[in-house]
Amino acid sequence: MEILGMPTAVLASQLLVGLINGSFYAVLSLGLAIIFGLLNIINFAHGAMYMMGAFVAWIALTKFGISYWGALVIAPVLVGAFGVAIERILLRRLYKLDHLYGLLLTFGLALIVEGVFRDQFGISGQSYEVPEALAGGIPLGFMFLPTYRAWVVVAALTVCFGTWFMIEKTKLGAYLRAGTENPQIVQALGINVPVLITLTYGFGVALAAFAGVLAAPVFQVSPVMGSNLLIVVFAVVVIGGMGSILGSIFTGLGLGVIEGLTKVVYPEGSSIVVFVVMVIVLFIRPAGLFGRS
Amino acid sequence: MTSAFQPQPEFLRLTDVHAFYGESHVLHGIDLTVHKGECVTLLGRNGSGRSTSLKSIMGLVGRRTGSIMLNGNQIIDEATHRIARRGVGYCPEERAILASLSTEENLTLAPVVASGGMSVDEIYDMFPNLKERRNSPGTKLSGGEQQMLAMARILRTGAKLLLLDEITEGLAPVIVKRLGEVITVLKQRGYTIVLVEQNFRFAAPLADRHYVLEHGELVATIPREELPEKMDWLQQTLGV
Amino acid sequence: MSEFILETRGLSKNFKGFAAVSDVSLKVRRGSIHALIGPNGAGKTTFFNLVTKFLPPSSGTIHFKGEDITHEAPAVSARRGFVRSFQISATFPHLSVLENVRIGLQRKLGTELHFWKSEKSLSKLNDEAMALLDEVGLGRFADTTTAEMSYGRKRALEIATTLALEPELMLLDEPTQGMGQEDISRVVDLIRKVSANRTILMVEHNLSVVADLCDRITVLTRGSVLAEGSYDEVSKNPQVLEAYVGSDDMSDAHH
Amino acid sequence: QISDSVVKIGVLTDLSGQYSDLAGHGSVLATKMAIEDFVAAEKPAFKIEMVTADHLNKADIASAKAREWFEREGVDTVSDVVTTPVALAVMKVAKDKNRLVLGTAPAASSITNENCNDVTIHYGYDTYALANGTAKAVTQQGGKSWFFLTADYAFGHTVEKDASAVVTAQGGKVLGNARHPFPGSDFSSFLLKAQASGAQVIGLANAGADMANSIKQAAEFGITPTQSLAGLLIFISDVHSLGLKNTQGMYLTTGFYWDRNDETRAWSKRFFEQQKKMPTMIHAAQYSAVYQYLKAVKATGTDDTQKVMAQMKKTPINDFFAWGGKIRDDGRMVHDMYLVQVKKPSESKYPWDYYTIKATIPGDEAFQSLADSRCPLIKK
Amino acid sequence: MIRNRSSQETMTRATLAILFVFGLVAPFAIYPTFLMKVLCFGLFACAFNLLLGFIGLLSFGHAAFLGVSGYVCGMMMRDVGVTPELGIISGTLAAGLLGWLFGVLAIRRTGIYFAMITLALAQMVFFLVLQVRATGGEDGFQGVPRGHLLGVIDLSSNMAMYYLVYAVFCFGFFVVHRTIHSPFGQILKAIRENEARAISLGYDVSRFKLVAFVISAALAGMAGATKTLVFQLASLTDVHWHMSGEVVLMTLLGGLGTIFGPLVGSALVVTLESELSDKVGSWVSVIMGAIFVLCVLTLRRGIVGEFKALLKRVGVS
Ligand SMILES: Nc1ncnc2c1ncn2[C@@H]1O[C@H](COP(=O)(O)OP(=O)(O)OP(=O)(O)O)[C@@H](O)[C@H]1O
Ligand SMILES: Nc1ncnc2c1ncn2[C@@H]1O[C@H](COP(=O)(O)OP(=O)(O)OP(=O)(O)O)[C@@H](O)[C@H]1O
Ligand SMILES: [Mg+2]
Ligand SMILES: [Mg+2]
Repeated sequence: MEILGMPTAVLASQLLVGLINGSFYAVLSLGLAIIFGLLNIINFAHGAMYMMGAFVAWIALTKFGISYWGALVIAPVLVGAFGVAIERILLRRLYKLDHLYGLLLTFGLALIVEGVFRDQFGISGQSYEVPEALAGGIPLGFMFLPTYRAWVVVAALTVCFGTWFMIEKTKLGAYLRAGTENPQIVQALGINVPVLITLTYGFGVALAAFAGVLAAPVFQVSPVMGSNLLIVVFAVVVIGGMGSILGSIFTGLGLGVIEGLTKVVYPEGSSIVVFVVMVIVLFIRPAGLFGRS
Repeated sequence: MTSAFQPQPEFLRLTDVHAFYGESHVLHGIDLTVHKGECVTLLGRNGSGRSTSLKSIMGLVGRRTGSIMLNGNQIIDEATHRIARRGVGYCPEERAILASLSTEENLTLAPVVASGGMSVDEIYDMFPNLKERRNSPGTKLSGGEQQMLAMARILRTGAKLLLLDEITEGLAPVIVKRLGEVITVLKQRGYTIVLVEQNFRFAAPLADRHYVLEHGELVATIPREELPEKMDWLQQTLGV
Repeated sequence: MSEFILETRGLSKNFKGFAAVSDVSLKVRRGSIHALIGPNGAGKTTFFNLVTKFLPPSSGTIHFKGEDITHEAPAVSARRGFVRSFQISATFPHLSVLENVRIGLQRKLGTELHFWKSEKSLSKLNDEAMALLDEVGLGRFADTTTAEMSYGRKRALEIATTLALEPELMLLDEPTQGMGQEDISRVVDLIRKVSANRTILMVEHNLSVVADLCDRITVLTRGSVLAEGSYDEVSKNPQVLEAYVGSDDMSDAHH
Repeated sequence: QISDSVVKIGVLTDLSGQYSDLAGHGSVLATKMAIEDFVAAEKPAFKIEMVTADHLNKADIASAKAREWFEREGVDTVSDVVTTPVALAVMKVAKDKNRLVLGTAPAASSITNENCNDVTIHYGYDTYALANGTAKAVTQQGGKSWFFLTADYAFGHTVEKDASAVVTAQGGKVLGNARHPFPGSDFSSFLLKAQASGAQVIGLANAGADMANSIKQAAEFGITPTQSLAGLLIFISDVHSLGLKNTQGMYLTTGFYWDRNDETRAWSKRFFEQQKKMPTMIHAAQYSAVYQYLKAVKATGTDDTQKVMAQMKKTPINDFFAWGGKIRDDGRMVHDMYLVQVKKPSESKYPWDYYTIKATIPGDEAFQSLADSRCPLIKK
Repeated sequence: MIRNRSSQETMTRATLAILFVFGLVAPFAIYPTFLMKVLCFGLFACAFNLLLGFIGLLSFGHAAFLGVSGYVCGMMMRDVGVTPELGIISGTLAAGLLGWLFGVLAIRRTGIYFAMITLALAQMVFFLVLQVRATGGEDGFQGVPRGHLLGVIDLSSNMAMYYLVYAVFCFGFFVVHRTIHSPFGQILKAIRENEARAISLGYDVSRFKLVAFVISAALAGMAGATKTLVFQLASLTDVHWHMSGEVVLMTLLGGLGTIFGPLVGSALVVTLESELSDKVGSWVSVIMGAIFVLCVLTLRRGIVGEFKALLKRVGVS
C-alpha cells in the first residue's frame, strides 16, 4: 500500500521520527508559553537556556563524571537557578513595559550567553554519547527505533502533561494564571506574586534546560544549537495561541509530524512549512489554535 | 499607645502619609485613625486622592512615605501580600476580576488569612447572580456582577479591615440596598471598614465618621453627630 | 419617514446556552431620549453591544431608519449617523482637545488618506471644531492636552467629538458612571442640550439622571423586557419596583 | 615600488560564527606566523602589517570591509575569505580596485571557473578536489551505489554535482538525493530516506554542524554499519569535535594533515602551542599563501597586483604545505591532495592522531584540469 | 503649552537644518561608503519607525522589503540594464507591492500575532529568494553596476554615489515626516491612541493601517535598492529575519517614535558592527548583547528620546 507515494512502512517511520522532533518542540514551546503567559515576556534567551542545559550535561560528564541521569536533574536545577537570578536582577524591571523591551533584553542575553560559550567551547560542538542503558534500538519491523529516541518521547510527554496538570488543575496553577493577568490585585489578595513570577521563570527555563539534556545525545552540543531552533519554537507557540499550555504541547507535536512529512515529500520546504502553517492558522484563527482572543 | 482598657482599640492609623505615582505627588500628608469596629468614609471630588489613600495602605502606589500602623504594627515598608495577610481586604474601584479564572475560582482564589470569614454558601445566598454564573469566566459577568464578585471575594478571607472603593458603582438599587445591610452586619461582627463612596445616600447612614479630601489633603473630619450641621458645607465642597 | 429611528425585532443573544438577551423588540422614537435600565446582569450591556454590532446576535434583526443593518460593519453604521459613545472615557489622550474634535470632523473633507498633504490643510476645520467645543463648554481648553483634563470634561469632549459626526442617533453607555455629583449635573445638562433634533438611547443606573432626562424607559430583566413607559409609569410598576429597586418607592433609588 | 612603503595583508574571516573553528583565529595566527617567519628568514626592506576583521558570514559586510580596506587603509591583499559568497563578493571589489585575493578558505570550484578573475588565487582546496578524491576512491573500492544528503544551497549543490559526475564516471550509480534546509538539526528523516534507497554509500554534501549531526544520527539509527558514509567536506576540526567513535572508518580528502611528515609536524606543533588546536588545511594553506605572496613582493620589489600575480604564477611552491605546487592562469593553486581514512578509537595513539593516509592524489589529478575549465581567462 | 509646542518645533527645525548641512559636507571628513551605509539603514529604520513608532505596529518582516527591492533593483540594473534611478524606482515599487500583499494578509491581526505573521511571510520570501535560481541563492546577486544617473552622471565615484544616496535619504525622510504630519497622519495617531474610538468615528482602521504599511514597505524598499547600488550586490543577509530584528534594534536604540532616533540608531549599530569586528573578534556578540541589555535597562526611550527628556528636564527647572 502506498500513501503520498510512499510505502506505509516508510510513512510510519517518518511519522514516528516527526513525533520525536515534535517532543522537543513541545517541551521548548511549553516553557516559552509559560513564561510568556505569566511574565508577558517573549523569552528570546530560551534557545540559549536550552543550549546551556546541553552544555551542563556535557560538562558534568566530561569534567565531573556525572552521568546522564544525574545531568537530567542537575542541568534544569542549575539553569533554572540562573534563570531565577536573571529574573531577579534584570527582567523584574521590565514588567510594566511593552513586550518589546523584554524581547530585546532577552535577545541581548542570548547574544551574551552564546558568545561566552562560543569563546569557551568553540563553534564546532561537542559529542555527548547516548547513556549506556538507552543505547541500541528496537526493531519495529518498519524501522529501527533507537531506544533513546523512544525515551525522549516518553520523557517529554510526561513532563508536558505534568506541567499542564499543575497549571490547569491545581491551586498553585490558579495563582499562576491569576498572577499573569493582574499581579497587583492578586498580591493585594495576599499572594506573594514576585516569588511566584521568579519561580515561574526559573521553571520555564528549567524546562528548556531539560530539553537541552534530552537533546545532547542526539545533536552535537554546540553554542548555536538553540538559536537555530528558537524561531521555529516561537512559531509553535504562536500557532498554539500565545501563552496557551495545551496549545503549545499539541502544536509542538503536530508540527513535528507535519515537518517530518514535508521532509519526505518536499525536503527543501521543510524549513518553511512551519511558517506556511502559521500564516494559514492565524488567518483562520487570529489568536492561534488554542488562544483566547 | 493602645490600651487594653479602651473599649475600641485603634486599628489603623495613618500619619503624614505622602504618596507618589512616578513623579507626581498625589497625597500630601494624610492623618487619620480608625478604631476597631468602626466604619469611616473618605469623601471628595474626582481625583481628590481617595482611591490613592486606600492604595497607599495596600502598598499599591509608586512610592509612599510617612507612617501606617495596622493593629500596632508599622506596615509602610511591607510588601503588598504581607499587608493582605495581616487581615486587610481590598476591593479596588476597577474591580479587577480575573479573566482566566471562573467566577468560583475568582471567589476562592484569595487565601484565608484569618478565621471568621464567610463561607462560599453564605456568599452565594447574598449574591444569587454569582451562584447562577459560577462556572462562567470571571470577566464574562456583567458589570454589576463583577462588582459583587470583587466585594464577595474579600468577605471570604476573614480579613478584618475592609477597604472598599466605590462598591455601589454600577449596581442596581436592589443590590445597593442589600450591600448596605451587609455592611451593617459586618460592623456588628467587629469588622473595621473604610469606604470610598460617591453615593452619599448610601454611605451617610453607615459611617461613624467622614473624612473629606481635597487635592490630596485632608480638609475636614466630620463625626456622624455633626453631619446635619455640616451638610451645607459638604454640599458646597462636594456637590452632593 | 418612520416614526421610529431604531428598531430591533426579536433580538436574542446566547452565550453557550445562557440567554443573556432573549427576544427583545424595542422601538426608539425619533427625537426622544430613551433609557434602558434593569438589575445587574439583565442584559443591558449585551443588548447595547448587539445594537452597536460589537457582538453578533444569535437571532433577530436591527433596523435603522427602516433599513436592516444587522450585518453592517460598525464603521459603516457610524457613517450613517448612528454613533455610540463608550463606557470608559473614549478620547485620544495625547492629542489636544481641538485635535480630538477635528478627528471627528476630518472625514467630511475626504482627505483622510492623503498622506502627502500638509497637516495645515486641516486648519480650515478649526472654526467648526471650536463651535462644537463651545457648545459643550470646552472652548477655553482647546489647546490642552486631553489627558490633563478632568473626568467630566473628558466626557464632554467625547460628546463633542461624537457630535462632529452629526449623528442622528447617539447611544450612551452609562454616561455618568464614576462621576461626582458636579460632573453628573454637567453631563446631564449637556445631554439635554445636544438632544435637540437628535435621538438618544442610553443605559443608566443613576435613576435621578433617568428621571431627569428620559422620555421613555425600557426595563430589562433576565434578558427580556419587563416593562416600558414613561418614568412615572415605570416607577409605579410593582414588578419593576421589586426586581430593580427592592422597595416600594422608586425615589429610594436615587443617588 | 611599495605603496605607503608598507605591505598590508588583510585577513577577512569568520571570527565568531559557524566557520570560526576551521578558519577564524587560526587563520589570523597562521598569517602572523608567516609574516614573522618571512621577516626572520628574508629580512625584507619593507614593513609588513596585518589587519583582521570578522565578516560575520555576511557577503555585504565582507564586501564593505574589503572596499574600506582598499580605499582607506591601503590593504594590498585580502586573504582567507571563508565561504564562497563572501569570496565572490570580495573578488568583485578586489577586481574593481585591482588588489589581490588569496582565497585559502572558500570551497566552491566556481571561483576558478565561471567566477574567476585575474586578481584571485584559490589556494588550498576546492569542492572538486574533495569530491573527486573521496568519491573516486570510495567508488573504486566497491561503493558503487550512492545516495546524497545535500545541504540545500549553492555549495551543497556544487559538491553533489561534482561528486555525482565522478561516481558515474567510475561506473557507479546515484540512486537519489535529499536536499535538506541549511542549517538543519535533525536529519533522521533524510537518513531514513537514504536508508530506504538501499544505497551502499551515503554521500554527505554538507558541512560543519549539519554534517556532524548527520554522521551522529546515522550511527544512532543503525545506518552506519550497513551503509557507509562519505564526507565530502570534512575538516580535522569536525572529526575532533565528533570524536573517532562517530567518524571511524570514514574516507575523506584533505589538502593537509599535520602528522604527515616531520615538516608538517614541526609547523603544526608551533601552531598548536598557540592555538591549542591542530591546524586545519585552511590554516596551513593560509600560512603558505601569505608566505608565497611576501616572497613575490620581495622578488618584484613592488606591491603592484598584476606584477606580484605574475611572479606568483611563475614561482613553484615548495614548502611544508605543498611540494611542487603551482598557480595556474585561472587562479587555481594546484598541489597534491591526500585521501585519508579516519582511525578507530583503538588505533589512535596520541591526541589528534586521527587519520591514516591511504593515498596521495597528484595535484593534476586531484583538481579539475585546465582543459575543462570554464574560466574566461583561459583561452582555448 | 502652545509656546512649548512651537519652541519644540523650532528646535526640530534647527536640528534638521544643521543635520542637512552636515550631510552635505560629511563625505569630505568621513569615509563616504560608511556614510552611505548609515544612510541606507537610517532610511530603512525611519520607514520601520513609521509603523512601530507612530502606529504601534511591530512588523517582524521588514527585511523582506529591504531584500526583495535590492534584488529587483539589482536585476534591473545588471540584467536589464536600466539607469540607477529606474533601478531604485522599480525596487521601491516592488517592495510597495509586496507590502500591500503582506498588509492584506496581516493587517487585521494585532500585537504579537501581527509581528509573527509578518515574520512568517518574510520567511517565505526568504525561502523563495533562496530557491529561485535568478537570485544566485547563497552566493548572493553579485556584480551589480552602479551605472550612470539619468544616463549621464557616472556613479562609480564614491562622491557622486554619496550625493545620490543622500538625496534618496532626504526624500524618504521627507516622506515619513510628511506622512506623520498629514491629515492621514492625524488619523493614524488617533488609531494608535484609541483604536475602538477611531472605528466608532467611522474610520475603517484596517485601510489606514494598510496604507501606512505600504508606505513603510516602499520606503524600506527604497533603502534596499539604494543599498544594492552602493555595495553592488544583494544578498540573503538582507532578507534574513536577523535583518528584521536589527531594524527593531536600531529604532529602539535611537528612540522609538522620534524623528531622528532611527538615524542615530542605525549610525550606532553600523559603527559598532564595523568597529567591533576588527577589535574584539569573537566577543562582538557579547558586547552587542551587553549593549542591548544596558539600553533596555537604562536608555529605554532610546538615545534621542532620553536626550529629549533630559532637555525637557533642564528646560523645566
Ligand atoms: N496610576 C496613576 N498614575 C499617575 N497619576 C495617578 C494614577 N492614579 C491616580 N492618579 C492621579 O492621582 C490623583 C488622585 O487620584 P485618585 O484615584 O486617588 O482619586 P479619587 O479621589 O479616587 O477619584 P476618582 O473619583 O476619580 O476615583 C488624580 O489626580 C489622578 O489623576
Ligand atoms: N461574553 C459572555 N459570555 C458569557 N456570559 C455573558 C457574556 N456577556 C454577558 N454575559 C452574561 O449575560 C448576562 C447579561 O450581561 P450584561 O453585561 O448584558 O448585563 P447588564 O444588564 O449590562 O448588567 P450590569 O448592569 O451589571 O452591567 C450576565 O449574567 C452575564 O454574566
Ligand atoms: Mg477613585
Ligand atoms: Mg452593563
